[in-house]
Amino acid sequence: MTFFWVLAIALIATAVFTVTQRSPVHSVVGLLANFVVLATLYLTLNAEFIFVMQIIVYAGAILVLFVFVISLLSAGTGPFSEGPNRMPRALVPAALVALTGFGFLIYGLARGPLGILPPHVATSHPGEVGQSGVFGSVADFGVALFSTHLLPFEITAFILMVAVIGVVVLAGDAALAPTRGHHVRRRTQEREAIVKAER
Amino acid sequence: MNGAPKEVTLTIDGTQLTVPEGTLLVEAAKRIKTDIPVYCYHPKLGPAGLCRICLVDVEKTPKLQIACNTTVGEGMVVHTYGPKVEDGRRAVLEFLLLNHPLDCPICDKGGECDLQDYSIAYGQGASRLADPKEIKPKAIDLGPTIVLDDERCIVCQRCTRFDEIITLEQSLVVKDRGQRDVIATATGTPYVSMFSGNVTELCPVGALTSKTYRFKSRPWDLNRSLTTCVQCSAGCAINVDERHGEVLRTMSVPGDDAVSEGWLCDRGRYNVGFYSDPRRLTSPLLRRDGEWVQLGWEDAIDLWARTLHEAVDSAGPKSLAALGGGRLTNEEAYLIGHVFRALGCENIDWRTGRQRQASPGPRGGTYADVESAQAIVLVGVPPAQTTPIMSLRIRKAVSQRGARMILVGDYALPIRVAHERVARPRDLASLDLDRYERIAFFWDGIDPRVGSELNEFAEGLAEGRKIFTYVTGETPNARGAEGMGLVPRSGGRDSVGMLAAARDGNLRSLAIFAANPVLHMPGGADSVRGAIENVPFVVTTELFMTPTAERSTLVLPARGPFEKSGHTFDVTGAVRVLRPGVAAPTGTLSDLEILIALASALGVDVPGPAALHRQAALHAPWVARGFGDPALFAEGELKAPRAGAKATGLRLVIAADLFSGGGTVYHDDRLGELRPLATAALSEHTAAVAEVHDGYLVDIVAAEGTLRGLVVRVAPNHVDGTVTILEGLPDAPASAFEGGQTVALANVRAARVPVGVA
Amino acid sequence: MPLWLFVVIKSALVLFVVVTTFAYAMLAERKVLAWMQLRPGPNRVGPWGLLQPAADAAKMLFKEDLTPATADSLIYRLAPWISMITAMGVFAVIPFSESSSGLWSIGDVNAGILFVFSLTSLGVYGISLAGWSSGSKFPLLGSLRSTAQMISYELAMTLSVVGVLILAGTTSLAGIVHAQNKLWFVIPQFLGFIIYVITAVAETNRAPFDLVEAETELVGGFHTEYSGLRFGLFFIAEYLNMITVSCIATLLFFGGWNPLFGLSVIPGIVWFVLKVGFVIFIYIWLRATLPRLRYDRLMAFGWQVLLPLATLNLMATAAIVAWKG
Amino acid sequence: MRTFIGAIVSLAQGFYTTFQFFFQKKPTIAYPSIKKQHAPRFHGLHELRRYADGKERCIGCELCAIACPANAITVIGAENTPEDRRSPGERYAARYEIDELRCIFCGLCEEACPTDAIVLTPRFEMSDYRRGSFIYAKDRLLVPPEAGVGTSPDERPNGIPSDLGSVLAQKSTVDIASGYSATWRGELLKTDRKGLAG
Repeated sequence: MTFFWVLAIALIATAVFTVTQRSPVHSVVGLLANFVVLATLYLTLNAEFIFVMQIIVYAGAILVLFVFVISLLSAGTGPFSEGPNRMPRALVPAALVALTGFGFLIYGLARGPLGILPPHVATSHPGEVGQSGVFGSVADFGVALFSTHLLPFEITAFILMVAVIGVVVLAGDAALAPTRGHHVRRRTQEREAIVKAER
Repeated sequence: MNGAPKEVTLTIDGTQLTVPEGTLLVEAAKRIKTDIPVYCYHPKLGPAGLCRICLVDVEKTPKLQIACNTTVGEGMVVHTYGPKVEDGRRAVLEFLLLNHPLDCPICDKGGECDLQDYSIAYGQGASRLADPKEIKPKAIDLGPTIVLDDERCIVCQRCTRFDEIITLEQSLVVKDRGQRDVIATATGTPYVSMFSGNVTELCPVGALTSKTYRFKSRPWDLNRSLTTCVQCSAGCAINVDERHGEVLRTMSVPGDDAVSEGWLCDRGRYNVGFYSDPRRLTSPLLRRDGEWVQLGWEDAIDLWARTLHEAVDSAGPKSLAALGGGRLTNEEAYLIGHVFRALGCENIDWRTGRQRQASPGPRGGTYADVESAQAIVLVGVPPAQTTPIMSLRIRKAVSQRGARMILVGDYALPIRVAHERVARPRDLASLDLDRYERIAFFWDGIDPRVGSELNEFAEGLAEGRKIFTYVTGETPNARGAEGMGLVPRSGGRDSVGMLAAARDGNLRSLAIFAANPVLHMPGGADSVRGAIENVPFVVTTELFMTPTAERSTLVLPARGPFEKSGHTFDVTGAVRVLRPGVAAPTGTLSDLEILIALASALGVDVPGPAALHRQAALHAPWVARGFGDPALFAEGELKAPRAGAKATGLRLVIAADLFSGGGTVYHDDRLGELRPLATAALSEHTAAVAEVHDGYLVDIVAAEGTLRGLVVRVAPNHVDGTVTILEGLPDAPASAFEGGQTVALANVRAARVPVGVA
Repeated sequence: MPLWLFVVIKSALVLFVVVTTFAYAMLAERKVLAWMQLRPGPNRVGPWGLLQPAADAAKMLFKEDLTPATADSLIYRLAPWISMITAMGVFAVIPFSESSSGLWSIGDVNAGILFVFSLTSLGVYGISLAGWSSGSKFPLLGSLRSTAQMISYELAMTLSVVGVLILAGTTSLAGIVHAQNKLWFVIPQFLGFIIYVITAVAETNRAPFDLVEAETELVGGFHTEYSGLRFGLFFIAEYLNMITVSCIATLLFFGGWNPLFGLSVIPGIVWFVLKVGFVIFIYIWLRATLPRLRYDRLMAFGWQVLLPLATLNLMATAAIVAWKG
Repeated sequence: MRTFIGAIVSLAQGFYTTFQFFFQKKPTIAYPSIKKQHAPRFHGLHELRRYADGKERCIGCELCAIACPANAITVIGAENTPEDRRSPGERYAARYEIDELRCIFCGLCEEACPTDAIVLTPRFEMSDYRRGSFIYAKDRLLVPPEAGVGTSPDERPNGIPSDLGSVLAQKSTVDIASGYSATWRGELLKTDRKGLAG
């Protein structure tokens, strides 16, 4: 339990660090630490697969793109790091939103049953990891993903595919633009057309 | 001569061209971009026909002709190259090199030497001389600035002709004849001229070299940049040659025909050593309990701004004052007015010396107008000592066009030239000037009463004539300062009034920008010093710890003219551009940067750089025409001369000297002998009467006190019954004295001081 | 002995061994490279240059540590530690030999291979943040390259491993080794092995995929501005990563500690070390032989060749396993 | 397919080559313990020579500096005075500095020198711990007077000064601890750096 509190405090501290930094890269580092702490929290809940996925997908892939884009575009000297501090102005609405959310959370927790684990899944003990039927194991996760939750899984995949295509269309102007060879060809065609017309 | 000049058609190297009759072949060839080698010929000095390197082949003439002294003829066919021409040139070069030492590696000219270049182009590789070369004297000290190497001289006589035709000083001659001819002064005395440096540039070989540049560097080491010289108000274009952050030499700009015509005076040429002087200030200094404390720039500017705010809050804007700007660029001068007027301060003035006016009024003329004048009237200090390049134009007008020269006042001319002299401008009426159509008036801008008399007289003459007026004062950018509004308006005090207010304790803060009033303000050094010491907070921007800076509270290290960019107006009101030619020492800021920092600390908006430059150049036509705001030219009151002391009948004349001053000249070790001694100059007759001789030491006793230890100079051209002392010498401050009063010579000592600079 | 003390002792031991291995892997690399380039290599410090790592370490420790004026000092200091910690963390789950009682590994995680990948995927932060925070051009370019390269090759790497996982039916590293008792997966998964080796070289930024450092074009890339101990941390991290991927290759494709030719008298740990050494030798051999790739070729190769091949390998493996039941 | 196989084959060839070298005998000489005899005209550290009467040969003409492709030489000339006569002519080198870190030892300075003042000696071991100490000024370049008296440098074997020990000995006596500030070019570098930092 002590471990939980340490993690919980670290989690909140890194979250606060993330939103209070002026340099976007510092924010990203804060977020990274936040993800890692969160993943560790999953680990204490014996959800090893979620732990791994949290790190691979969020910390290892998505956040890397953040870093990439930030260093590529602004090299850290973007509008975020200059100008007046906008934190105080956002303080009241942000606090309102946070308090509301917190209220909902408390309400939900108070209403729902505390034993949230499905009855057929037992909590794992040391040495039992990796076996099916144990909470958080890869096997159970795979079964759940490809049987019970197949439709949402596929829909998510479809949505992501649409998003990818959308990104290519939006950002791919340069990629879809005519190449130099294209121009040459066009000029040749035009010249031929002119020659033809003059005849 | 009337009508268009006749045109002549000729062929040079197969190219047909048409040029005016009388054109020299070498000039005609330049039109088709053909360069004919020359040594003795110089476009400004004319042909001499001495060196014969310019041989060309003119068809139907039996022998090769010299291009520099052959005028074009109709149908002439000229070949500037070919075996015949090259044979001729090779022979000429063989003669020139006969006794010329082959010491190019140590010669200062090596790398930019015409003899070297043409030897490579036309010369023959080996010498056929069997006997030893003629040994001639080397490293002869020709004068305070020039060293002569006779072995290298090819006797092209450019230097002697420059001395004879351009400066009219006629001191350099060719001594002896034949193989033993050498360059020397006619009298055997040192070669002293305020234009002496030009002969080193004219010399096509390395015979004449500058003392300040000897063996310092090679031409290919130098980084050259083009800027404007602002040692005086002439506005000559100047090339700055820099190496390792040090200005090693300055060179004239051949294309600068509008102003300098390719000449430079010695002050502009040689007074550049101060840029790298170790005494340069490199950090803001604050005087605290009599000690100088180094200060960071931000702290210094903050302190200044805070003091200004406090002074305005407690004693109102009338307790502030700003002096200076006459040595700054237009941008800087404009910002001084802008920043201090934003505080409500009207006590702003540029007049920190004896000069009280810069604008010549509605009849301002150009450089070209001087040459066309039929009569030239010099009122007060002659331009030679204040704007030397202008005096070259005057000499040109007198010598080449026969203009009549009239001198008003007691000042001496530096050269022997036929002239008349009257005492005051109103006496000019007796001189029958109305028979001339074009008259140029030069005034030193010092005594406003003389100025108004001159104006009156000129107005009376103006009917049907071309009148050109010039104010050739000693302040470099006085016209820029006036044009940018650095004069008191609407109840503000002028510089004299400011000092009076300071003495009365009415000033809380005084800012002095690049000025040295302690040394230059009339009224006496002690009184100016006392006034400045009476102000609780004095800020000075300076390059060196000048007498004024020593008495300030805060001294800010500024940058010199070659270290910044900007615009200035020259003496004719035309815009000149300054560009940085050498890196400023770390820790200094230009006055512009200082003012911008001050403005931002004060919360005053300043125009951006583009607007500032527009502002600096916007007034140009306005100032050039001379139609200034009349309020700008309101004169401050000068004190009336007091009654003389015990008279032995000598009238005191305070003359400017090109090399006077306590700042850049005083801190330039390279200038050496060029810095003037404190002298008392007398005419031959006066000296005889007073029984003193050249080189004696005397004291001058005047009402304000005694000036001790002056060296007597007996010189021509001085008015009998006057004694002339030099203004602006830190060791013998003349600013304590009034010109025109009667003084006595005392304590004559027969201590002979070595003959130096006259 | 309480469990936690046991784990701490084992961790310390593993770290010591691993760091020593790093030191001598470095020496080995210099020696092997030198021999392949007809040079003797380091031979002045100690007999045959064996004390060279100690000399290097001493130099690294006492060298002046510079921080550029334009650097972001927080992240600049943080980045080498990210690299170092992620590189070391991997060894927490690597089993070095048969260990029914968990003796030969610090911890056996059921998602072991996934844990390895998750940590190596964090390693990119060390490099990209180092490059960004140095506040100069070449490091920034190096870090941008590294980010793009790591993301591109990580996909193919993961896919190349999935074939092994399908065959083994587990994500536990020990389980995978057990599955190779009869047949090493390098034979059924030869294509996967080739892809793994290539992508692993790229992931560890080693020649011929060392575009991140690329001395000739980027003067050292992401670590241009680093010196002293911080540079040393990057150096250690690079070699630890190399050892890691060699260990993984051994575990996944070469049967881990399974003996060769049935020589089970020799302990498993020896077999393991020998196999890892062999893979490391291949690494050095690659570096000695191949020139650096051009950046666009590298990216094209990753996306257009390796990724489709890895996908193909995965689908084929899955199909065969499904068909065979 | 053929190109694919070709690629594999050439790849294998490359690996075979490096593997072959792995076992071959290495031609390296163990340098500090075994020193190879260098060529008689080896281009090493510079030396400024003197005439037999002890006067400096260098006249400060800067031709070496302009000939130097690496821009490693800085010369600042000055004038001889009767009281302080350094070289036979009017001019001598007040400062003569070579940045041996920039120098590429091509010997063009030697070629350019009109008085044979600068020569390259066979010395090449000049490593040091400070950059500043690689800027060799006249105190280390100039042959000590006693080495120049009596023998004309031209009469030495191969035109190379035979006695280098004196230069070597001098190195330890010169105060190079101050590094940059000991030399003019070093001073410039220092101020430049200051400029960059400020």
